[in-house]
Amino acid sequence: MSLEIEDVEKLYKIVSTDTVIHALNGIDISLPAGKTLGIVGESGCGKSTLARLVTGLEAPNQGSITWKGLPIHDVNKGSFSTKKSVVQLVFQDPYSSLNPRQRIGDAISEIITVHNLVEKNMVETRVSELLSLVGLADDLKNRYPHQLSGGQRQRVSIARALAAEPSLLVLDEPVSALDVSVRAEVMNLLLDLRAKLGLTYIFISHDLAMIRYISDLVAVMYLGKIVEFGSWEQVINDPQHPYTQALIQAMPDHTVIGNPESLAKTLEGEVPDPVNLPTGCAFHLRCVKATPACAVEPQSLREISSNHLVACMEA
Amino acid sequence: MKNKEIKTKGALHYYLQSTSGIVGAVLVLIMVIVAICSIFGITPYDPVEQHIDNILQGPSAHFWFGTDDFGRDVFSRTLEGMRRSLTVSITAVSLATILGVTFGILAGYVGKWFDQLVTRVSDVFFAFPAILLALAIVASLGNAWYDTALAIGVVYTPIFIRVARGPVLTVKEMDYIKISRVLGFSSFRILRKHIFPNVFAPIVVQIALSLSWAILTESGLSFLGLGTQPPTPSLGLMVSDAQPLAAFAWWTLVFPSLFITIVVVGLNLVGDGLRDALDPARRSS
Amino acid sequence: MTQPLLLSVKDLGISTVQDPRTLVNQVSFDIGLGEAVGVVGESGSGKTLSALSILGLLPRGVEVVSGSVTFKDKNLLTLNNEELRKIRGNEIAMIYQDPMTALNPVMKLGKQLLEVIASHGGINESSQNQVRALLSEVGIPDVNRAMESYPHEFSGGMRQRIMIAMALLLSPQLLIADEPTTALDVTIQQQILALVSEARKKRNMSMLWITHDLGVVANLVDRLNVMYAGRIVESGTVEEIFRKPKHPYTAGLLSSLPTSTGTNRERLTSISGVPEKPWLVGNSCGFAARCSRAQARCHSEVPPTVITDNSSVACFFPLGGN
Amino acid sequence: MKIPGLSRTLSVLATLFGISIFVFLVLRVIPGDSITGAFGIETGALTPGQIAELRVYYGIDQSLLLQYISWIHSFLTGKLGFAYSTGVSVATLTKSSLPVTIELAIIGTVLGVVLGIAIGMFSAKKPGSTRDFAGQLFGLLALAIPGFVLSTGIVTVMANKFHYFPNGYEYMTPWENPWMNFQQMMFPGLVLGIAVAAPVMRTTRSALLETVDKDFVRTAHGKGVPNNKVQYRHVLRNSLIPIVTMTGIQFGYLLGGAVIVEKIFALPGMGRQILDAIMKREYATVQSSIMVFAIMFVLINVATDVIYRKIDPRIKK
Repeated sequence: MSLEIEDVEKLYKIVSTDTVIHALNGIDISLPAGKTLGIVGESGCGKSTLARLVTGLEAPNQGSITWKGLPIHDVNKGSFSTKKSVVQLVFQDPYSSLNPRQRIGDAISEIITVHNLVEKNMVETRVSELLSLVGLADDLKNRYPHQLSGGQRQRVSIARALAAEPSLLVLDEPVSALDVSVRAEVMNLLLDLRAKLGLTYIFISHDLAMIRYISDLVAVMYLGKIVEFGSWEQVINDPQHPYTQALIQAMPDHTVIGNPESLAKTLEGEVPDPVNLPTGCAFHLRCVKATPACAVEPQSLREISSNHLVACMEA
Repeated sequence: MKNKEIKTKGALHYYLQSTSGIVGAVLVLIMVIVAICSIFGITPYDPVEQHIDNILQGPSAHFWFGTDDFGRDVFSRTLEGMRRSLTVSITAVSLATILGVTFGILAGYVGKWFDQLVTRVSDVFFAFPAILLALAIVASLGNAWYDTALAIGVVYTPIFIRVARGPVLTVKEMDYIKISRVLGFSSFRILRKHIFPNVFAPIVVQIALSLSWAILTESGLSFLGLGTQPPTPSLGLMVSDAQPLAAFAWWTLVFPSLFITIVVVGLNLVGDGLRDALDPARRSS
Repeated sequence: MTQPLLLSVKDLGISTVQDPRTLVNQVSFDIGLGEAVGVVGESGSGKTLSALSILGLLPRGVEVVSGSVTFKDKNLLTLNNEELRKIRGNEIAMIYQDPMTALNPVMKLGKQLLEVIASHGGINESSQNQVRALLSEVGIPDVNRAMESYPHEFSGGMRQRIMIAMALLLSPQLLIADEPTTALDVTIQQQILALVSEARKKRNMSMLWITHDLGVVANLVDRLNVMYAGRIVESGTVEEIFRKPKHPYTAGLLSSLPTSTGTNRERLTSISGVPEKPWLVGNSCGFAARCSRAQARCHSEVPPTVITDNSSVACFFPLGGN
Repeated sequence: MKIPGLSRTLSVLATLFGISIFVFLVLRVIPGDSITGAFGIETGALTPGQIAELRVYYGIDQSLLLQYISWIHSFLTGKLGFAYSTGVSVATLTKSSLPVTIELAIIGTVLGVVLGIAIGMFSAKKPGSTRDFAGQLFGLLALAIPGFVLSTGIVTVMANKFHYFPNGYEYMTPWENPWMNFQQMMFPGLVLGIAVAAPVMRTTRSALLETVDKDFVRTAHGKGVPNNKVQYRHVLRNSLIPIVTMTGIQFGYLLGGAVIVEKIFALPGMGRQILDAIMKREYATVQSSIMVFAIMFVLINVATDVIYRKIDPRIKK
């Protein structure tokens, strides 16, 4: 009863320049049902690609993804009749994730009626139930998305995903576009829903503060690979990979104040072009601990303590 | 049902706020009424009736727009001509809209080889000056009104393919379409409920503009003698016939020209008004 | 405030031109010589508009309706275009939020940089070197190649460095930064923050830093203004604001941030509701509807700004008493 | 590995191939052939034997494929096919008529672009003002008054009121009589120029208004660049891309407009050649002339593309 991602690779061919982007290079993850996996990394690390693969929007070039023993690609095709094993998705941008010409109520009821998830005469009740579940007033049903605030829209997106009665929810940067004061509320909502409905989450973010707050397991990604994997305490309180360490240092921290020295740069350079991946360890060009060997030998995850995996020879 | 009501009401509300939109709508409406009058024969005279005693009379109470060199009533002929222009244009644009939008949306949504094929073929069409292509088609088809309509319709289809395909490509990448796929909706449902309503606006605008171009093309063809044949009146033909007369009978040239210009101006203003009214970005401000 | 004043904004009011809607209301703050001041607020709080109005760069349809902006004994709001132009990019420079769109896509970078010098006194033989020196100061690797390149050939982080070089070219006395790191990755953000901090120290430059992220300014600025619904609700030193916030909004904002130690899976303290639109506030405290301390008068009166020493707060019932 | 411009050339050739098939089919498959064209209603009086002979004479007894191949062959060997009624090769016809149309098109485009950009800039300077209204009114009328109306009006006024009508004389090439040629080209060029100016003006106006609100324009103001330099270096420069696109598209319509203008002003150009051929049902001439038009249009598209790359460094690859 878990999500199994095995040796997944994803390539994108760019026709106009005749090049290939290596978006994901051999991802292995095992996530027990009911747990939350946090995936953190900077833009271009492949975290959103992974979200698309896990929800079956795209197929991997290699490897397999299964949820509760079923290949993910079949999960969403035939599963609505059996009402189980459904994977759903919530995106970052609350503005583009709702059809601007569809009322909120219709957006939610559409899933229920198309897949006959409840009796016909119960649809309205179910929509109200879902709205109250995400903390929205019932009269929002008749509004259009542009009449809602960003936080409200994100709640609607969550309600819509829940309408499909999923057991696995992929959250791709769900609070990044929201105002600070609204963010906390949505995060609290996600915590409550997980407890109430027994959901499994994949929570994708560039913000380690949010990741550490909600995750049981954390995967750190860099250029299409997982460079560190473990429980949240292991990864965030005891990071072993130099990249994870740099990410944590770079986190804006409001508890440390008036200390300009804390701004001293920790990581040189920028993420290399995924079209021409560096040889050896992809991170060696920016790594403070890099040795000549790092430029030659590719690194793969190895267990440095119980269930704490790091892809670095120096760790 | 309720859904639709609110939407049209909203768009109409915004449309009525634009001066040019209102002016355009009034102009077009006048021309449409004029055309309808002609359909029911509510013209002062029979458009082809020759008043031998009244050749080349200036505008008067009897002949509002004067008479031509056969003594035919220019006003009645102009109304009849406007009706022909509108009939041909509306038929042509309907044909182009149905064909173009269907292929455009499918090409954009299905993508891959189908998109390649459709864009290639419409590129080929695009490589022709519209009137030239229509000319060639009319030359080989014949010059009944439906031949002209067919020719113009074929020529304008690629425009609608482009207008529909572009927004589909944009909308297709929106998160709510991806979510619809994850939610297990059928392609047909996604196209009908989520893509079509969001590419509707540019198509409506294009219909107004294409109608105006179609009227210009139709009158251009009949001016060249390749559309409506005499003695049946058409606006282009009337201008053509007026060439040798215009120097001493200005009314034979001015009135049909004025009608073409008014309806084309009107349709363009309607197009501008619709563009503003249907653009959610301009509304929210 | 120990430093002499460089910029003083008094009672600034900004509103839309058509069916006037108040966007910024009675905003006042000072920036001392060499001082770094932060403005924190959520979207729609008016922080960016306040900053843009200083140099007269407000977007179409929005205008200043009241107040003054005094920069070294000149009121910038009353200067004519030419007088203001001479100050822009020269004495006061600005960097923007989105580095991907802030540079002209069809103009070589060298030319865009030299344009600053050309607009203020003209180019001579040393201008090229001046540009090269700044590009290498902000960490652009191959300076000569960069001068001949177009913006699209660079990443977001690199473009923001180039924007910073452009801003620093004529050693301005004041740098206005409008969320320049929001669009960047955290490790790149860190690099940019370090770079600006370093450059500022070197030049003893004053700075106005706009942000929605309290974490970013905690170690960057000396003083902080907190904006809410078009007004400054609290201002003070970074130390005061972070340790002893007086306004309930500031306090709520701080406690809603997840901390870097301790909790996981615990509920965050949150502020319920959504920010009020500045033009709908009327005669009330804009935060009243979301405030747990609000009483009747908060809904019917605008709380005056109470100034004590170095700090101010606009609240009838501030935390820690008056 | 890659030959520069190869894929581009191939796609141009593919488009031309498609066009040739299309033109061929439109004129052949659809009823009405050269025989009915030449003999009109008298076709009915011909005996089956005569018809068969005529079919051989016109080359329409062969299969469509063979007809197509023989047309393309004669097109490519430089003769472009023959006009049946006179026996003159289409190439000979085209040699004298193509320069007329090209000259007309160049005058029209240059006039249209200059006029369109000028009025567009004039309008965009103060959106919503009286001058903007005047500019937009010009755009609208130029769009709405058909070329044949404008031409007829000009001819009427010039010939009858001022007794000035250079086009009444025999057509002169610029080499034979440049002054006469100029006078003959002036009005038709103006009519086409106004038709091109309208959409160019509208595009210029909206492109300028859109660019003014871009971030990099604010950056330029923030640098202290003088306003007129911001307008030219930053705003206009970035607005050129849609303007070039619109001009390229307009060129096609301009070639179409040439048909009408050449007829009214009695210019012996391609448009009139096609029109005459259509009237006489000279399919080979119509086909080949339209092919020549299509090739011109495709070449203009290639030119537009090249200019694009010059203006916008982002599409280098």
